[in-house]
Amino acid sequence: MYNHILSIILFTPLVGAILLLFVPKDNKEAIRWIANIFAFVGFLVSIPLVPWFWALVQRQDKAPFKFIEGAVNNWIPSIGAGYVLGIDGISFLLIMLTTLLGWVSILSSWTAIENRVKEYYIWFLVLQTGMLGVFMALDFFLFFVFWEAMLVPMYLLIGIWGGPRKLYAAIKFFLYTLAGSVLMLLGILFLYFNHHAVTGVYTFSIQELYKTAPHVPFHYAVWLFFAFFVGFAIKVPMFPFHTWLPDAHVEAPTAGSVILAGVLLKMGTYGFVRFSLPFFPQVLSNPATFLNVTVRGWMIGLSLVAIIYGALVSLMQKDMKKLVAYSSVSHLGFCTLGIFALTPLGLSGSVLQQINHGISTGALFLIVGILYERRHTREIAEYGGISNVMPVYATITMIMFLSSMGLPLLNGFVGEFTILQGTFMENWKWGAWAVPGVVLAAAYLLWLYQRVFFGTVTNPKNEKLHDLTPREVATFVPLIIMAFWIGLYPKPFFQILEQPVSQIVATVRPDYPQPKGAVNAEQQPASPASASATVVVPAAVVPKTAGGKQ
Amino acid sequence: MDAMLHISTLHYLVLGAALFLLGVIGVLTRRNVVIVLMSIELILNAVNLNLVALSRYWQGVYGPNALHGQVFAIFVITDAAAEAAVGLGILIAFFRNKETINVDEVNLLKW
Amino acid sequence: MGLLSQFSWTDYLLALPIILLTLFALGILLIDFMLPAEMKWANAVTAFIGVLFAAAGVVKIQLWMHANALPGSYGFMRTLLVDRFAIYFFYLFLGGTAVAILMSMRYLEAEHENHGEYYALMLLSVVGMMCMAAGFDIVLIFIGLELMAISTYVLVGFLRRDRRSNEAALKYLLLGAFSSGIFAYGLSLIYGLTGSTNLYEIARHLPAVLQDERKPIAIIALLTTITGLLFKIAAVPFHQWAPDAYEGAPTSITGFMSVAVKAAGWAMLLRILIGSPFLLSGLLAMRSTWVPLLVFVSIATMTGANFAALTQTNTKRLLAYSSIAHVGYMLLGLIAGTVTQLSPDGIKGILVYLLVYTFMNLGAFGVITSLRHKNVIGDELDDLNGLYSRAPVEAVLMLVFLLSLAGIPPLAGFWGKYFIFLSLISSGHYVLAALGVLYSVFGLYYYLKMANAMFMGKVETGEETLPVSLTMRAALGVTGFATLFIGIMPDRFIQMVNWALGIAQNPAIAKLMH
Amino acid sequence: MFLSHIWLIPLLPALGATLMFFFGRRLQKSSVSAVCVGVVVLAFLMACGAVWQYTAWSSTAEHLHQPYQTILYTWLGTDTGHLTYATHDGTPASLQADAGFLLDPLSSIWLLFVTGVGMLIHVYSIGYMGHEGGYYRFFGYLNLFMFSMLTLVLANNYALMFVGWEGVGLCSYLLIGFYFHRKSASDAANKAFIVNRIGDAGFLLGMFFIAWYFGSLRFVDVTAAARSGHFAIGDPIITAATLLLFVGACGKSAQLPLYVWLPDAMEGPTPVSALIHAATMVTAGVYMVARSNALFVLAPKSMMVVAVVGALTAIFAASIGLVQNDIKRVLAYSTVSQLGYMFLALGVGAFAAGVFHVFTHAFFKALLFLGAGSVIHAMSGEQDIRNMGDLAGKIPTTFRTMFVATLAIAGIPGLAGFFSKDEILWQAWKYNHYLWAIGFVTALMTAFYMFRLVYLTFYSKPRMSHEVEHHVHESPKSMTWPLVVLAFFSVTAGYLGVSPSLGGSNHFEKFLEPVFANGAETVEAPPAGEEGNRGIEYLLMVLSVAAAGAGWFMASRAYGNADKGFTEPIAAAAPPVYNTLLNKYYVDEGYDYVFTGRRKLGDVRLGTMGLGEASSWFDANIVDGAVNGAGWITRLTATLSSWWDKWIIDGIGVNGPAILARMLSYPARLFEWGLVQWYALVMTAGLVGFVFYYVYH
Repeated sequence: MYNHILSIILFTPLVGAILLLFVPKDNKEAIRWIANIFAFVGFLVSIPLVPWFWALVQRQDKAPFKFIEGAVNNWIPSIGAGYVLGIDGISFLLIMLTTLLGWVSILSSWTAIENRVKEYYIWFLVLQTGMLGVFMALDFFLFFVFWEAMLVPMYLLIGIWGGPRKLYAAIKFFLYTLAGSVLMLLGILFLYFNHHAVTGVYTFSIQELYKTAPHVPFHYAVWLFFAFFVGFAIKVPMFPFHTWLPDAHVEAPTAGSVILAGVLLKMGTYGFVRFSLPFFPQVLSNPATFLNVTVRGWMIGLSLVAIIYGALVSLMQKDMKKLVAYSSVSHLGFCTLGIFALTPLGLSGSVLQQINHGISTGALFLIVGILYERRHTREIAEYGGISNVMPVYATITMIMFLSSMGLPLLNGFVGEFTILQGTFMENWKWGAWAVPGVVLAAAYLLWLYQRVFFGTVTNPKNEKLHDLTPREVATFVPLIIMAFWIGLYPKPFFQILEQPVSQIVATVRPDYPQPKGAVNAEQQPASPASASATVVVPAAVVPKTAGGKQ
Repeated sequence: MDAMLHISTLHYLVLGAALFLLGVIGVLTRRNVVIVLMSIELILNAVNLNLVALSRYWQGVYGPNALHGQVFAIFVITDAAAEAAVGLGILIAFFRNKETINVDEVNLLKW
Repeated sequence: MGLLSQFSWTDYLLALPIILLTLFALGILLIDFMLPAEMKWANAVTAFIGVLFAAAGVVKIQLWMHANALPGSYGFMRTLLVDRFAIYFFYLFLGGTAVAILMSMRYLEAEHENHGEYYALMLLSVVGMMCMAAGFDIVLIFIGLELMAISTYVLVGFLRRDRRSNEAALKYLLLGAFSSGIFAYGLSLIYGLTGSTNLYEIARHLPAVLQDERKPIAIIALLTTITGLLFKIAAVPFHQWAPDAYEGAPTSITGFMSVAVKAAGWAMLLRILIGSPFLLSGLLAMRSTWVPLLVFVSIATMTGANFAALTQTNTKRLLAYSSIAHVGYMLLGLIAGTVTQLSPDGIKGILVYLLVYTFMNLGAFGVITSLRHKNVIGDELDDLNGLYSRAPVEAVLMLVFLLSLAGIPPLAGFWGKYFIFLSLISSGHYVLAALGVLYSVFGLYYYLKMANAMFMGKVETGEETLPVSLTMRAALGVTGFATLFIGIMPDRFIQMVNWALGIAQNPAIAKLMH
Repeated sequence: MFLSHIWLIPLLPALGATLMFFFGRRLQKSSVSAVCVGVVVLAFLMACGAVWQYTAWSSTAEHLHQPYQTILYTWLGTDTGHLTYATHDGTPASLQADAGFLLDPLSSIWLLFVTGVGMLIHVYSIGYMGHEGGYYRFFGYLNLFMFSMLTLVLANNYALMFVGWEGVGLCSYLLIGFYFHRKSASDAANKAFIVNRIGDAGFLLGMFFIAWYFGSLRFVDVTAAARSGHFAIGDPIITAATLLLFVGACGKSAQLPLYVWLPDAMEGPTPVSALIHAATMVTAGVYMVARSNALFVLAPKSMMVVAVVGALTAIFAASIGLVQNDIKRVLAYSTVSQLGYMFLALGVGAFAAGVFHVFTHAFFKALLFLGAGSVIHAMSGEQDIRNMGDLAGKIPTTFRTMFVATLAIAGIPGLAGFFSKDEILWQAWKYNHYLWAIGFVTALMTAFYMFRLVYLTFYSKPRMSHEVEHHVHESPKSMTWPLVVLAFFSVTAGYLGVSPSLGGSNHFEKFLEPVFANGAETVEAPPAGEEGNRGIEYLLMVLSVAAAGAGWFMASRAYGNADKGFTEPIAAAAPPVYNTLLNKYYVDEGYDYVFTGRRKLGDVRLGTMGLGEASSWFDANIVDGAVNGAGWITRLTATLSSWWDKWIIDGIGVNGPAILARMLSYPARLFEWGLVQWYALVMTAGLVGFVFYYVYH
């Protein structure tokens, strides 16, 4: 059980989907119960991972990836692709988020979905497996297969159960993401060949590619970085590629947009952290400029634009879901800012902010879904004075708004504070530009809260809205608990992220001041070379990085 | 008498090419399907001419039984015959349905 | 008299599959007279058994070659070379034909054209294909091409009462004959220049020809030959017959044509351009001339086919354009490698692509064939509307085929593209790779159009489930399982292609040129 | 015992708040008030105990003048120090924000008056909010406020202070928006929170500068590092940090650029205005500046900015206060003005004087607000002083206590206001004469508008309608009792810090000595010269008393017996001046046009909303357009190709009009090819094209 836990977590939802195939189509109740049971079992199965992983963290276990499963090329030996699973601190947190949100969203779509219930839950559970696969895959090919396979169920979820313009949104989502991932395929092939050219072995194993990717000459590496960047930036979504998000969100069913915002967007940032940073340190730290701005400068620039631009646009949205969608663009702008600040603070803050965004935006979409289920409209103008009619709903929404806004003692603040501090330490101008995002977040959320909840009930249709049912409250309870836990006591999360983050920073910026009591200090003095001995070629080989502040 | 021009392989090839071009133009411009089929036959005959002329030429190089070209020519002839037969058969079927053998009537299936 | 002595026992062995198929074809023609109307399906069964026998013959050849550890062996005075490459294609043809036969049994009853000649012609066209694949002499290749082409013309025009079928046949015949005429002219010039019809001899003499003043003739010869080749696989400047032929022909024949005939076309193209992977010959010496040509053709094919497919409303015509687009991607495989040196991964890509393409396309056309019942012709896009509620299994299978055609990873279609792009990247054609990759995203748009119709379209006609015959179910089962299985566990099939091309088992780059 | 459990003090109100959150709906009013008020009283007692033990603890030898710290757990960052960053000189430091509490003279003063005034206001609101709806919600928010304020005051590092900082902002948002069915209330709440947030953004940046420059966020470390002498005076980084901190302070304590939210905050219930917008929250800015005095001392430029902004705010707010008619708006502007005084004191380096003024101001301003509350209560909701008058006899206790508070705030000698304000004016004089002049004029204005309020409300002719006049009644015991206590403190609080020139021994300053240990000497004039200009000090004192008297006299003459249609003296003298002052210099409208963009300039919308509209248009048409553009181009070419086929080939060839065909006979015939020839033509064209290509090559 211990060393096959990952496969079990990965395939539980799939087993559920296959089981659902045999349930007769018209027996809706049975289908709903089986789907919910499997979603919950999927979450339960991931629970034992927590104590085991925590034990490893306490023992300060050195292995970069834990719970590794499967040999290097046991899947397709002739091209060197293998079924290898493994997690580290970052993917562990994201997996827990995925299973949690998966269960919450399936629970929340109990009453939302009436037609073709069976296919809905089948595609949803297939989507769940696809997402878990992306976070667990340690083989680049396996990663790519899960990355693309996950598009199909999402496309169908939006396309069949979506809103009025569902076809347009579904096709746009599919084409957009596919275009990005296809470019990524070329990048993968290039690395695959580069690895063969250097070591004479064909393999897709990520740990092997970590060794040879950083030595790709700069003028090739820039194009490679760009190919990966497009793939991940579309997923995040970063500034110029974000236009699919509002359409996909507005048209997707509630549970669909909870999962879309909660987990799918995190794959882009996960991709940056797992692939772009460790593979191309020579690009990120290279002072060469394009339009006299370094590559890293561009990344930071795009994230800052995303923060401010996303917040400004969401300020003026008329449709609630579009507003929350644009707010995700702004929040993920923070995450990418944290990633490209390339400091331990920025990185761990960014991963934590991804978890927070999953929780708070997931909750926001549930909130919008609840109103949509009752009134079948998302126009803000339609509502007013809801807190007179639905007080419990209003309080839960207030808590989630505050968490999303980044109020201290709630999870949003911890992430944003660490990111801002990390970015500020790198270059105070970046930090200064990011801070208005925090103010704008407060502006658009409070203005939304005022227009929907405060004031007297003007629209007669709003009078007889019934407050939250116990099931609906149940969907919020885990999210609120997580929000307060991360807000009040985030230390365990930082400790989990400690090892992966310091390893990534050691690869990308070897001359970054190593922490005094660093994780692997007791081996030898904390020289960067030793810190990353297991994973990366000694720093001496990596071209001297300019590092430091611009 | 030998002042008369000595006919070499090149002349045959030129004739073959001319026949070939005639056939192609015939296929492009004529509107009657039978005429088009005949132009295709023309092209195949051009090929035969080429083959026989070249076979004659190579006989001079490889000795008397280097008759690859002519064997090829025979096969091309049989093929042309088969094609003509099938072509006319299909044309008749087409004619039975549409009472015309005009090429530009063939417009049901479009872009 | 001396000639007879040159035939040896091995010639008969190598020709065994061809002989068996011809015998079965003639047998069907004879039996067809005695069969009463309701027993017509017997022809299909005999045809199917014929294919099985032929397959047994191929296995016998393979075992024999394995016994003597030969990569391949000549036959009929070095005109026929049955090497592993040819055997691979034999299996491909026979597999495609078997599934096509399964698909067409009930279809012909629905069309009331259930005559034996249908299956006889099919077997004969397979004989033609085998000659093209195994032919090492331009005459044999030409004859194989003509045999296949003529039997396919008749098959396309098989629905005598349907005007579209007639028109398609006529159009296909005229253009086919025209292109084989040009092709023959090219071959004659090649013979003229090199003095021999054997590909190896041609390859030996060609470099000398290219040096002196006969080069322009050689170029004309190359161009006219390549016209014939590109016509057969329907690359862009010569592709316009394909949509009409595919749309007009009976759907099962369209399936057969898009899979087996196209694979034969590719076999012939590879034979003539590079000879055998174990004995590189043919027009490889002129690779520096035909690569730029192919670059233009492949880009034109991808652009033309994808753009045209966007606005199609007829499913058969849309799948025709999609198969033309796939030809565009396959041509990239040929282009990969330096201007003078071939890339083994490229050829491997083409072969894998053909294998995977066979199952995907046959499956897709199978679903469209199954739509044909009572009054519905079944090839308009809105016939697919709401297929999900009428035949859920068919709809899901169709989705699998469409996504595989689009190249989504867990399905077989991805593998074809994977190796092609792998070869392009390894030989440095980054721009071409990027272009190819972006076009494949294009492709997804029109596949999704069909998927949308199936899953999200409303059903106008009555809410009755679609009757699907047993054989059709079997055909779809085979193709669906193959698409999924190759997609998820492709290793066995990649090794088969490695075996066919003689690439060493371990993926280190094999030295093809020996 | 109390000292080691100071973390309990903020926790108690938090407990009260959580209880209200979960069970408030089901508890009746009496148990709600018992829990919430009880918790605050307990917190006050613990606070007194803790301060008492601290004074004893800090006077012992080994802890002389040291702040007492207890750290519960590491909140942000891990103790294995992996979250490192490079400080300005490259030494690695790790993010270490722990949930720790610190008690020193400065925080103990704040602790005392926050819990003290808080307790009194809690008692007062039992009566005031008795008949209002959402009783448990009100007390829940009040307790949450007390928790945040106490965390802010007791925090031992900037991060935890920021937690209290934003928590207080949130509670003011919730309490201002308490009557959420009123749009003006929810607008004011939003405005308050967002303006505070702008200030918090400045605070955040200042904090990061400090973390980057000093490597730690703890007050103890930062002050020690600042005083260690490594940093030159006028160091640009420290100046930037202190200025940013001051921006935070402006946001929270409603100084000039960011003061707009305080007057609108009067939408909330009066006890809220008394507690949050008079006594406690608004002084948070002063506390923060006082707490980081070691940094400010190193940045004289920032000190000058603080002083100037304080002075300008003082006079600006006072001038608006002269003409306001809403009783709570007058007091609001007076608070802004008094805060200006406090920042003036801090700016000139007299930290102790500033803190002293905060201490005294808390009492009499809370008293004024509660008094105004009881006046409104008596006048059954009427807030406009123009329709009040002659209430002295009807509500005697409220009148007497408010009169004492007015004397105190005007700076009449003998009461608290006089001592603290005079100290500030004296220090301002030593720093810069112009600042003193501004302070002096403000003192005059303060006296005038306070006595205007008193005369218009309590003396002059009754101007309210008859049934309102009939209903006027004194507030119940639970409301008037806190007023009396506050009145007592308004008088006695002054004697704690009597300056030496008046014979007092200024215990207040001595008590704060350790906190501002080196802060005072460097800036203040050397004590030696004290006797020399003692004379000037007396002169200034006389002048300010005269100003207070003059203000009183002018007000009595103008409004002594104002009747229904009385005219404002300023309106009579200079109507345009009166209008600008009445409309608060049109600042709110200006902000709406320029910064928030709620109002359109013609049809162009500026400000953040304008930017929002522009970017959402840009997003929908340009960025999205580009994507759709790609889709659009493909559809265009596809339709083009089908159009080409329909018209060119079919149109002319087959079903074109017969006339056209015949007319263009020859060329048309060429075109009248069937599709077959068209395909054959394309093939040959392709072939010919290739030939040409090779011929060309």
